[in-house]
Amino acid sequence: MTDTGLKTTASDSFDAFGFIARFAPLIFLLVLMAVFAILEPRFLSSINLFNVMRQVSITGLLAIGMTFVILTAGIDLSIGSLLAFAGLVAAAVAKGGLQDRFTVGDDAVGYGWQLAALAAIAVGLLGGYLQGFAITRLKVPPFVVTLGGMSVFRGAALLFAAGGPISGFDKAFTWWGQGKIGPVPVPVIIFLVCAIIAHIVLRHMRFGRRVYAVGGNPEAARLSGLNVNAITCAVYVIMGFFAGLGAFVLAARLNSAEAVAGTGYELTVIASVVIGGTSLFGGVGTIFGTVVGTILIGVLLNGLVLMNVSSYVQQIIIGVIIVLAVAFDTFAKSRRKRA
Amino acid sequence: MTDTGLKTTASDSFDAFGFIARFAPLIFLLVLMAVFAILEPRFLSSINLFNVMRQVSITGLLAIGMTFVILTAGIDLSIGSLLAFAGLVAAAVAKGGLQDRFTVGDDAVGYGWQLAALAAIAVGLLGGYLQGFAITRLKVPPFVVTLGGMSVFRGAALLFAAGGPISGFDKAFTWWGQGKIGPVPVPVIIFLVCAIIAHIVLRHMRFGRRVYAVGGNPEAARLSGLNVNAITCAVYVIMGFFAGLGAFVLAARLNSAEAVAGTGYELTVIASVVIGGTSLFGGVGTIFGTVVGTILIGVLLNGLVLMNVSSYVQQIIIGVIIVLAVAFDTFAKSRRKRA
Amino acid sequence: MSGISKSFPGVKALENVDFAVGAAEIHAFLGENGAGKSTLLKILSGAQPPDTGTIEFNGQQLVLASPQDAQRHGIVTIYQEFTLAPDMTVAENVFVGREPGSRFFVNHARMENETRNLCKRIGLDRDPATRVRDLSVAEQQMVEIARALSMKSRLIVMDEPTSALSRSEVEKLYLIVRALKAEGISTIFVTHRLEEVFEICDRYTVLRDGRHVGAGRVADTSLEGIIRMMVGRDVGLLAHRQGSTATGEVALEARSLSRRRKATDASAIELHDVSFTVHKGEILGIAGLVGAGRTESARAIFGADLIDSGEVLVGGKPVSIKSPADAIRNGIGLVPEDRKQQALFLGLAIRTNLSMAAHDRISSWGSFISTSKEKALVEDFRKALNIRMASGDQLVGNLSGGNQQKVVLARWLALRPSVLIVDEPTRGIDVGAKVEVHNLLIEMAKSGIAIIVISSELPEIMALSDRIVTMREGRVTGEVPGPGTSQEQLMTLMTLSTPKAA
Amino acid sequence: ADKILASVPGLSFPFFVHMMNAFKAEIAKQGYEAVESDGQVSSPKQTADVEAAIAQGVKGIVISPNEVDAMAPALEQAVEAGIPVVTVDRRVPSVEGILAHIGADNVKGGEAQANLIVSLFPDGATIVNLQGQPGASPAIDRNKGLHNVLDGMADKYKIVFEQTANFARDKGLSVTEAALSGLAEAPKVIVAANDDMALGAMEAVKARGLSGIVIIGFDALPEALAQVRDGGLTATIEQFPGQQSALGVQTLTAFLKDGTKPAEKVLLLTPVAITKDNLNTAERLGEVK
Ligand SMILES: Nc1ncnc2c1ncn2[C@@H]1O[C@H](COP(=O)(O)OP(=O)(O)OP(=O)(O)O)[C@@H](O)[C@H]1O
Ligand SMILES: Nc1ncnc2c1ncn2[C@@H]1O[C@H](COP(=O)(O)OP(=O)(O)OP(=O)(O)O)[C@@H](O)[C@H]1O
Ligand SMILES: [Mg+2]
Ligand SMILES: [Mg+2]
Repeated sequence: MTDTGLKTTASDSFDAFGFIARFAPLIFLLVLMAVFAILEPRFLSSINLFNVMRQVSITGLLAIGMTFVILTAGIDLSIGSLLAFAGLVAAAVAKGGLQDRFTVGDDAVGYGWQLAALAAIAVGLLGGYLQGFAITRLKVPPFVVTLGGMSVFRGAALLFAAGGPISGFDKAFTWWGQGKIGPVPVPVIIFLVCAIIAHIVLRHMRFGRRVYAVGGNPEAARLSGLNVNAITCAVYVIMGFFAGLGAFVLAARLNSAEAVAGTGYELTVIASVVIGGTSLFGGVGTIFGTVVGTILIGVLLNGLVLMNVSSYVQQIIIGVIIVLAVAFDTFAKSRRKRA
Repeated sequence: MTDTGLKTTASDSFDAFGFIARFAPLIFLLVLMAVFAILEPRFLSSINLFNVMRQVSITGLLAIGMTFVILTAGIDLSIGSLLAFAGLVAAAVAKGGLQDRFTVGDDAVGYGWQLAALAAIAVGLLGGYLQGFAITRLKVPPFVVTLGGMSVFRGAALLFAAGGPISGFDKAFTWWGQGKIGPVPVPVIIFLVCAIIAHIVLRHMRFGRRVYAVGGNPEAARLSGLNVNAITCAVYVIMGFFAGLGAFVLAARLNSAEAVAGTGYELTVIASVVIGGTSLFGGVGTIFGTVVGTILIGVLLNGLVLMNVSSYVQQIIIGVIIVLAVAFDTFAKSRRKRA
Repeated sequence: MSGISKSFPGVKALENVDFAVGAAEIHAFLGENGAGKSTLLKILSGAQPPDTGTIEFNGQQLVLASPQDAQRHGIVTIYQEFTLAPDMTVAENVFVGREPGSRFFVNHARMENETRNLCKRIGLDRDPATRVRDLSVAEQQMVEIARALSMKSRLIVMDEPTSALSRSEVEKLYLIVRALKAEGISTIFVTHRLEEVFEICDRYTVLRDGRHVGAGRVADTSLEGIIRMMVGRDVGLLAHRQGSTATGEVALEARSLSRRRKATDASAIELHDVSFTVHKGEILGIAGLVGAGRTESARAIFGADLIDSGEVLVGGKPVSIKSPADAIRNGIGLVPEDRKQQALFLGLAIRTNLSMAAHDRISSWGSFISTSKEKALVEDFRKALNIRMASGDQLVGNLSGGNQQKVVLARWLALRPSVLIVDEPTRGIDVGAKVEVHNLLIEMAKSGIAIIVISSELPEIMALSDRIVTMREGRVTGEVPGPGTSQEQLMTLMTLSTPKAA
Repeated sequence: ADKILASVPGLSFPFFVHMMNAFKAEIAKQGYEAVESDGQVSSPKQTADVEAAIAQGVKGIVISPNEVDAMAPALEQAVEAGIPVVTVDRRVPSVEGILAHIGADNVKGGEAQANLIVSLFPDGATIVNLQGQPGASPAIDRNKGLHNVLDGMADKYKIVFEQTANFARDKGLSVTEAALSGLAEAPKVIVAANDDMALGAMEAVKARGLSGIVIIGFDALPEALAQVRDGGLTATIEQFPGQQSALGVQTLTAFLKDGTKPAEKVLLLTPVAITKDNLNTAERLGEVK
């Protein structure tokens, strides 16, 4: 926990190193944004900034769940597949089955967005629970379980929809992905509200403190009377919840669900969380950092596209910047190491 | 001091649990093969078994390198991309440039397979070294560095060949992927020879000892006078070597190199290594296990295709079996744990 | 507790053990390394289930399925292995799982306040918001104690609470334990420093090879009697040197080692002009309270931590040491204070552990390890150090603490160093093994090696050393000859704040 | 029944799912048993499947190769083993003994997209080009076709923005969003290398409330056809995958049954741009409700 950083700052004079260490990802993000703003003034237009926020909102939701997982020193590679599966189920519910898969517009029959959202989240929770179960009961490392899950859920998604997409929802459904409240896109609001709740849970609630304890030293947590298995399992269920919610929002945004959705999300999301300062070894990290990390990746993708950089070169730049961002964070933290 | 516990291993009768624990992956593989053989007798035909071996030889080469990496508690996600990049460079060397990319057959001008192989390996070594450097000097976790590398090398591969494939090599080149010595395909021989050498290095050479030590307890290794950074870096260089060698063999086998080659290999390869009993936490594992794990995944893919299982269902089965294989290994080891 | 048995695969850790603790008593629980003490206490605290046997507490039969169960009944445990989360704060560690606050929410301010009060009580002078990672081993031990005290208890189980503490902290702990006793709370106290038994305990129980071998009132027994019960034969408490083997030849000299506190590394211990010399065949003791900078000095000489200024001379010649590998090349070895974290590869074989620093000696054709040479090496040391093990292929993690320590010592002896620094060489080691380690150090000195012993146990330092250097807060505060100096004299020097010439 | 291997590059793409279904239907109709192979967008995987099929003793192979050069050695092996091979959609010119090829060249498809743009905007247009997955052969070919035509008239037809959207709908959406905010003026045309990206782009255009932008997809998936009908998309490219597949199987089984060799070794269907006007020529219109 970075509470330490606070106290030192409080006393003494201003602790520059502590400050930089604490906000390293944010500083990195601001520098990056400044660079983009100079190279391409349109980058800072409000419409583009809202674009960025809307684009990151789905991976952002996943990253919130992933923060819980990584805080316990776990990892979840299955999220992209689970998202695809949950999205297809939600779409099928919204369309009232798999028959009228391509009806367009409001004339679609079905069960409404409420049931669709519930279905997506239910699939997510169930998928998360199954994986949590395998991790805690079969004692298989999370990397392996979720690697298996990645394959299983993708297969399930393809099987469920026979490989094809399902699209064309009613306005009430798509509002969740395409609508706005005032100038702010709905997915952005969902993302930020979830982030605030997750922040409160991790910072101020018993459950959150226990997540840190389990990640910090699982044996100690057990001997302190924590139910380590239950907490570990819960964390994957939470991840599943966000995969389901993300699936619903994505389907609403694209007005369609397909079996290949979310391919490769796991790495983007893990990168977001780690760039935000969460340690892959567990026990260290914040939701604030994750939000910053998510936006950083979004800014990177958007800025490079906006500048119409060749997509080959983009990949090289993105790879380098991910490493540099984490290196900067590590360096800043090592500077104040034992403070 | 109670010497209890000790005596049991040394003397006594046959230790069934110890045996099962030691050979759990092999036992799992044999059971799987027996099941396939019953369901589809053609599975055991020598031509099919050689097929399986040839098919796994390239991921097998990568898995050997990955074993070194994982033994130090590291991970390498970049191998697929690095393989693609190295393969294209080798292909360009073999063709004498990027002009005659699609000339077919022996009339191609170029520098011969020797230089091509060297080029592939040189690219692999360099890529591995750069990543090892970032891990040891910038102190960025291997997961992040190689995630960055994954993006960088893929971008480099695309940029190098402007996105397109390079194909059509001379017979001497393709022999390395398509040829046979007696009934045994050349890639299989390369794979097995490399496995034997790697086994000797890990088991009987100082360097191997040190790899285990670094993975087992890096702080103790440092205080025992080992150069932990050098060993860690070396491990990524070795991984790079195998990525380069694998790239060369793959290009020879497909008679072409493309920028999208190796996509997703990292997960298959890591799964092979882990199924073989190597611990993701470092310090525990063998090349023998890795070979078994690699073959297990190959058998799974081959057997399911042979039985004409729907590809969607295949993905589900593969995911489940990966988890079960590791669960079996974990269970077997927990049974004898400290005996 | 009666009729308790517990087996691990291949080990029978406890066999039909009976164990009883009265109300308001301080009970010493004794036995050699691996006798089964921790195992029994883990059963009592609900961390492990027994195979057979029953637990009765205040006349009530208990079935403990988890640590929570035990805590509910007022049984509170300080485990032997640290159970702290390094990246959480002191306050969070103290209250983990029992955070004050409402049903769902944690009240951070209250938690820190309560922690501050507890820390004051046990003499831990640290902000409750400090990360545990930044504490020394001793301070971490005190956090464990604070956590135990924060729980409502009727019985406190302390598994080797003093092994990482020096005298003054131990005294504070005594006060607390006595105060608890006055409130009617019993304590089970495990220690390998047997003098502590006579200082504080009322009754004792001794375990040997997982079997109950004796119990009674401390007042009715003697040190020799207890040792005989534990070991099954007579052993002295400490080895005594038969005269010095020191030569006049300087083996190693540390000159003005200094390390400044940096803004970026505020809690690191400072060193101020630390200088001392050690001669061939000599045993130099370094004494000091927790945080005196002894470990820091040793690590600096060994190249494990970098210093700002100062130099190290080996055999009179200045050498540049930037890493442990450099130190080894110059003939310096270090047995670190934390066996498990800093020295052992618990998942590897004894053979591999032992030869780790001496690959040159067991190689053939350059870089191949010769298994036969390695086995011979292990066999030599097994005999020389009397290491009790079944074979060199056994995992080192399965050895008892004392034998693990001998393997670490063997690792350094295999290198044939000219200077060996041993930091807390007998921490957590039982009496029998302790004497063996002492004799070993004496033998090494006899063979001409210069030895620096760092220990928080004054009797140990006094019994072994030719000369003793005392330190406090990163400064050398004095130097006295080993034989003939009293414990009081040493304590005075260790608590001096300004250096005084000896 | 005798077995025939039916192999496609990847069953996670609806286009190839349709192709596979057509293969299987026709194979069953001809009285054979289909062995299904999903290349999973990986040449080594598809190679392995072909090898497994040879070991298994299939009588014939009908395949759409993941990558034409990389699949050549495997098909060579099949030919050497005396197994007739018919390629569909993507041709492998380097293997001599292939019985027949039936396809609608992706390069031609790209050209069809470009020609449509030229005919819709004779006076020139600004174009946003969404490319497929970098390095994948259909992405390369379709892009090449587009440029073949447009590069010759670069003064009139300006590609103002060109980025990959990885064949994925969410990428199509986000890249188009970025393009629209990055460009000073909305483009006249958005052309995408598959329908998924086009549909994503369509959502982005809708969200910006822009109208009159011509969006052209590729593949003629039912979903895209529905959008062409309803005006969301302007056009998509029909390559008649079902027809190709059925023809491929027929050619193969005719040979298997009595040794009939196809009249032409290479049969190319011309890709057609489907707009509202010729919607009824689309193969999968029946699947659209
Ligand atoms: N989890 C375990 N699995 C297998 N064996 C174990 C386990 N825990 C303890 N043992 C074995 O049980 C025996 C008793 O160990 P225990 O830790 O109780 O000893 P101890 O008396 O506390 O020793 P020490 O003084 O060194 O702390 C030892 O032989 C030990 O190796
Ligand atoms: N750079 C460092 N990295 C990790 N741990 C350190 C470092 N410096 C000191 N320590 C740890 O901090 C503690 C205090 O070290 P120091 O050398 O001051 O104490 P000491 O005099 O040896 O006292 P004691 O060993 O009794 O704690 C030791 O446990 C040491 O291991
Ligand atoms: Mg113990
Ligand atoms: Mg110390």
